[in-house]
Amino acid sequence: MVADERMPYAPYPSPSGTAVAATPVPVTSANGSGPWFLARANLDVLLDLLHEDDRKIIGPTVADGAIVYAEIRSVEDLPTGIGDEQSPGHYDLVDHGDRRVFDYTVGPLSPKRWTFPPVVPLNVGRRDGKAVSFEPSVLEAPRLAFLGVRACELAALGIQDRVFLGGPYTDEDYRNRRRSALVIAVNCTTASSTCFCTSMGTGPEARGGYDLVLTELDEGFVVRAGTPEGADLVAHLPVRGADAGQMFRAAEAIGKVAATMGDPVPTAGLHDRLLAQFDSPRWAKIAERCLSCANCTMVCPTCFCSSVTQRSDLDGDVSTSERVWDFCFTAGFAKVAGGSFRSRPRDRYRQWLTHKFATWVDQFGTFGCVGCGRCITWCPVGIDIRAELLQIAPPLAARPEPARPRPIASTPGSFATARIVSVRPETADVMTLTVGDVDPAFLSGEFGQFAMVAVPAFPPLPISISRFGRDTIDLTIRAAGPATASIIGLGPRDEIGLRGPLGSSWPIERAMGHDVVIVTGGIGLAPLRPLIDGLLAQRERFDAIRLYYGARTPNDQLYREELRGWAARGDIDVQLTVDRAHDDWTGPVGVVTHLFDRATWDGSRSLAFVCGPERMMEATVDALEARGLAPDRIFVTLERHMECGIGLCGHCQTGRLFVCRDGPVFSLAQLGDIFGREGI
Amino acid sequence: MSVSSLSLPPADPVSALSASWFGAGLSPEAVARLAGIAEVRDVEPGTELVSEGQITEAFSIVLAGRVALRTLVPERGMVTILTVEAGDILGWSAIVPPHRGTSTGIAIEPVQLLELPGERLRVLLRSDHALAASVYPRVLQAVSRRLSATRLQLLDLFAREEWSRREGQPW
Amino acid sequence: MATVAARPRLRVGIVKMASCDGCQLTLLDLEDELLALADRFEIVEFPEASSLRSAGPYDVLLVEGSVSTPDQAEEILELRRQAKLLVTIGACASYGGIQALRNWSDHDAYREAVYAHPEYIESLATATPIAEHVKVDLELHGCPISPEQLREVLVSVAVGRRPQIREEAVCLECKRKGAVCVMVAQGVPCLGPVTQSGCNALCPTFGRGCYGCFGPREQANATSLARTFALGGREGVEVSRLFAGFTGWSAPFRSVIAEYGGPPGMTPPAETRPEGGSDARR
Amino acid sequence: MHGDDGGTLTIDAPGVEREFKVPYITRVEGEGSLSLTVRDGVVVDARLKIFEAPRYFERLVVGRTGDEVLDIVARICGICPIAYQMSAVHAFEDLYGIRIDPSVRALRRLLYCGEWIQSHALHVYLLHAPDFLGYPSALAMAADHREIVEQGLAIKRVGNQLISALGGRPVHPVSVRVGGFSRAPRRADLEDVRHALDKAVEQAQATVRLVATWAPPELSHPQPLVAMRHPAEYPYNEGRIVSSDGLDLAPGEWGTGFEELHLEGTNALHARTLDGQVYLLGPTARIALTAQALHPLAFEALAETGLRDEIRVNIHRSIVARAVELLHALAEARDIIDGYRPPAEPRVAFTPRPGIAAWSTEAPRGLLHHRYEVDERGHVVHAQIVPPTSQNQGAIEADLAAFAPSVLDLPHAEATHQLEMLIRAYDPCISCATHFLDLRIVDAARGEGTG
Repeated sequence: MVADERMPYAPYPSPSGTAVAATPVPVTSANGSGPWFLARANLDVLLDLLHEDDRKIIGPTVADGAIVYAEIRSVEDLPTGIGDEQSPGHYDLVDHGDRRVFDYTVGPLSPKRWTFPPVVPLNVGRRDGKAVSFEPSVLEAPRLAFLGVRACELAALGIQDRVFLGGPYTDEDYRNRRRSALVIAVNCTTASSTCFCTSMGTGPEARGGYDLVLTELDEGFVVRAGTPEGADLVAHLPVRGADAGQMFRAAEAIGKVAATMGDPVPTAGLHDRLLAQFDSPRWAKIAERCLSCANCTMVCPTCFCSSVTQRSDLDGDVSTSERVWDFCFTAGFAKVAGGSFRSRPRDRYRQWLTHKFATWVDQFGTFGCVGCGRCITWCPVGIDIRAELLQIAPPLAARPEPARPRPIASTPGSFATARIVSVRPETADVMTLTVGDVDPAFLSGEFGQFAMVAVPAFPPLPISISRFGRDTIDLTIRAAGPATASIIGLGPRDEIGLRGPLGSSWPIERAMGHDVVIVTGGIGLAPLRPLIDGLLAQRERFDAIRLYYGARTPNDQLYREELRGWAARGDIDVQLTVDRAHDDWTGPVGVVTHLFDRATWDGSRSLAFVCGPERMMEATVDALEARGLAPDRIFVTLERHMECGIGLCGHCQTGRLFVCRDGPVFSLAQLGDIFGREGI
Repeated sequence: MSVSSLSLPPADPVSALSASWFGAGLSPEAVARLAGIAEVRDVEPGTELVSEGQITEAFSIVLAGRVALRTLVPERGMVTILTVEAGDILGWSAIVPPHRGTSTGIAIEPVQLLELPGERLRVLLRSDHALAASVYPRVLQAVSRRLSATRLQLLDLFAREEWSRREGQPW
Repeated sequence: MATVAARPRLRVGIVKMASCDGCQLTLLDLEDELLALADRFEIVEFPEASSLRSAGPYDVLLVEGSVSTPDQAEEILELRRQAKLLVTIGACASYGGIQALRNWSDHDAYREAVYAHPEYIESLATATPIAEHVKVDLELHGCPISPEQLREVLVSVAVGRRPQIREEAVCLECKRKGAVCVMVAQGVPCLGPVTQSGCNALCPTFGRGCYGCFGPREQANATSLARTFALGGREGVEVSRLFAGFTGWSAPFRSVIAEYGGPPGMTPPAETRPEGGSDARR
Repeated sequence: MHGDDGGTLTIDAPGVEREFKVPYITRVEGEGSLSLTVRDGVVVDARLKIFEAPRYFERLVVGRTGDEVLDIVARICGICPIAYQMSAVHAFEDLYGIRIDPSVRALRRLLYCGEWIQSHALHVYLLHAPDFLGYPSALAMAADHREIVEQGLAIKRVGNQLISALGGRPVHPVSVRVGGFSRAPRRADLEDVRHALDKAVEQAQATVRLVATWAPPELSHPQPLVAMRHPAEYPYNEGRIVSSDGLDLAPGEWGTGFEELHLEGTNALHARTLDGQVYLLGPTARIALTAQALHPLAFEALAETGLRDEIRVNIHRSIVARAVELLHALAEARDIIDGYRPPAEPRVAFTPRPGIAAWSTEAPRGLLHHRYEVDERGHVVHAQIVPPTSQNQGAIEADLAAFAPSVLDLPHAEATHQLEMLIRAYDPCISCATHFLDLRIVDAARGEGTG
């Protein structure tokens, strides 16, 4: 892991789309990439070049009492002679009275604002009678040139590259914005009390990810190129080769800065140390101070979470969707029908800190923190993560294997329309929709996967696929709220938007040659029905198959005819129970585990597939483990707030897992101590 | 709909007892003493075996069939709150004061029971502490299992999430 | 969904208790959509704008103002009976409003301070939020409310979905706009971190600290923020005055105000601080 | 007029009483009641009763700083919050001896224009117009006169745009601070509203012509008038308090010319001149006392109506006065924006000093006076706020007394409507005085009529 944590943040791909020299350019080397010297008086030539290249320059300027990134029209806009003093919860400008323009550290804004804007239009959904359509928004990526980007910010861009471009799913908008932006970095020759890039291995010296990098001296700048584009710029600049003295002073300045920071956050083993601290009393202590205002996440140059919001006309016929910054500190963020999975601020802070320094590593192979210190300076109550991390750092603990997702092309805005063929009522509030004209990807979908289902003006919903037909799929939906009700209200020939199939599936292959135990409750039978179809389709390849199904009352059982049909086959043991019934029900009454309390089958030969309310699954898992089923042979589905369905919006994070991308089907071994824990 | 079949169990009390979940693991002496006062009984569907509020005459182990534990809810009639199947015990109130049934147990299938008369069983347990010490934990185990199951039922996990009530927003 | 267009026009009522009328005015401030809304909804009670009156029933009743007189305490009970959906609009109806500051003081002293003949004055000792009297289906925050959020509620009712009203802190809007934090960069006390969004970070982007007119957000940790103000060199009433504004009677702010010595200019603490309205008549 | 010979009408049966009732006067901001007694066609008593929940603002501001007062007093009225902020901010700046930047002074006028625009547009089009065109509301009126309502909303929108550009939001804006503004707009911030103003000015000119054609009920009842007057400009923030009877006071000296009385059965404090006279405030008074200071476009439009004299004596014509002021505010706003240069510093520093902070400004509905006793820390010790509506109540009562006789033998509903209409013509801002009007006419001379 350690090697992994220290992995250099080679951007992916390089800002200008071409490969970056794998080995960072050491200050003392002299090759095609410099170093050159650019006189201070000629800095405006660089800006002119960029403007001639039809680029908007995003660089440092003074506004509202801070040095922020904004459009730079000329060198006059730069913070000449202005520096900053930062400490937990405080930021002040200081006048150095000299000519330097980069003699400050980092302000509240970072390039994230332009590579991952706070608000991005996604699509326009329209309904015309029965027909619906979703028109993805076309986004222009402006031609930008970032000026004054620091090493930690380059690292942050590298991390967001991994998040948005490095995974099985990619964010095209981000890709375009990155591609169209030139990056002119600046090596830090000063550091704030809140900086700790040295600990995170990201600075103070830029190590790749830039087109051009400057180191500021009194008389001007030592310049290096990191890409052909950068070298091409230099070719048009009035530069000469930097002399030894200039190179030395540049290297010396950077070295001094590194020394002032020290190593406030020892990262060796940090990942494991943190994961072992889910239950630390310290979380509650922090929560006494934490305002859960999300400022830390918003100033963080890597935090990438978002939500989708709709705005519709008075009749809901036309609605526009936008992706907006949203973060794990807000209540709505982890909400599902039933409430928030992280109702307590302590849970939210734990989610954030453990994600930054532990689960992020499992997801993306690097820390989520680059040591820029923004979250410390801009925390209204001055919580210092460096101090908190030291407080919460006991010995190592074992770490379970992370899950690996399967790639499917899909972006949050893109819904394919499908047409409802038939609707079948299952219970008073559950309907099964058979949907045709679906994207072929669905027909080859796997048992247990789900689809994001959308109708205009309502937030898209994750709905598990309850049957794969020849050219249709079934969606079994319970009216749990207005959005589901609106879908259930649809009829034959009505259209809906579909995205997917998404998520992991029941590992039916692993069950071959084993006994199969299926334990489910309520609507939890829906995602299991394809599995049962699959088992019965090739019955001879499995040993005993047992289905235990609990419902609230006899009338709340799904697929009643099919249950009867399965039972009649005789080659699958179908046991049903209900929580309450009247005299006319002669079957068992009690919780689903009651059905096998005293059964005689041997758990060690079985694989179990469990789906139902979380508390029911917990009780079931206990009963199954008591019967000798190993954690890697018990599979459960988790319900979480899924917004994008592909692990890009962050809502459904559970520990190191994205439920939508890595799940919803997990083995108990995968979940480890996450399963059944409050507030994850 | 259930395919659990009614296989005829051995008719003699000793083997019936030791074959059951309740009897398994009991010392031979214990089995012998309990079996001594036990008798196998077959009842028709509809037979009321335990009555809510009434003195429970016998402590039984269900050998086959299903017994519904019901309770009367005004305006809802008899509601089944739990069923007892083969292996489980019935009428534990016979050995727990005040010896009154906590619900009404009605056979909803042909049921075979191993019945131990409450009065004689209580005398036996009072006189033989070793026996009591091995019987009561099993009774408690069965009762606690029902308790935790009942708690889960109480949570009404499959009930439709009434978001409107939860969020105070009726739309 | 496909049936939305076919829905009957919903009967909407707008009424007021003790308030400034600014929140109902916000409805009229939806200039561009006002007539479209009037086509979509049947506004059956809106005395500020129409001579047509209706005592109900209402599909949606928007209630402005806080309960401050014995009559209002009774009126609101009947209004609740008449309303399918009761939505409070604004800080007065949702938190008691600025007039709820009197809840901290001796009522008679207040009356005498303003009126030559306090005996003429009919009012309760307290000004209290609607929810302290009847069940409220949704509370719109703000002094005044946000036109966008009002629109969202009406659209939601029309379309039949849950209104999307974010429970986040003002800070999220502030940072999305790219504003510099006035508290960190200028040392200006700001209630943004504990206040619900909806104003689009109005005050911070106008160079001021948020004064909490949208009320506490969920899980508002006012205690910690107040402690930070105190550490910044303020003491006692200099801290409490920051919270003793238009939503000062909300639970999280109220407890901070109490902790720091009550609101400024309070006449000796009302021996027993009144919690309810109808039970606290004078 | 009918009222004069009312006593001789043959349907009279002496000693029997006749009663009119209007449970609630609508299309005014707030609630209140009026009782009117007529004997032999002569109104012997007319009393506005006001008993809505008092909100104790004068007490709420005690212990508060000037800046806090600005936020609090705005909440007295959602329709004219800026008026309250203006009277208060000038009061404190006068006491603290603050000299504000000329650009800031211009912005203050611009902000006040915004409030006049939205408040006057609201009243002219949404509250008052339906009386002349015979509808229960503007929304109902829109069915037949959509273009009129849309024009009103469009003008109103410009006012809100102005306020938002300067103060962030139309209701309870946040930027006014003692010493200036918390933030001054850049010229670019005013571009949109500047473009909107051209059209709005034309619409307002049309508005004046339109409302001038609307025939009002007859009334000729001159009353004493009071307004601010400034040598160079139409009165908003500055000038002197003058009256038709020759009164001439500094804006802080209101108390030396007027007094407040607390009448039984009301939560409002009525105002009178020290010699006990009732007086009339608002557009009618301003037009009469300082029309020459109107923006040329507005002055011209007023002249074209030829109604200047009638406005003076018939309150029903206040809609014309209001339309003229609407035009004035729009035209002046346009001029101010064209000449606007952002101030070097939006706000000047100051140190509080103890003393009396008192000032008056012209709210859309008339003179608004604030008086604060301030201690050495700059905290308010005692406050007095005199809103225009409570000053106007005496005038409303006097007008009702003069007007009632002329409607007594109209059909009941029509008579009530016209009395209600007269009250509405004052645009009473009852949430300022927080009051409730319930119209009641007791006619001692008339039989128990069915009306």
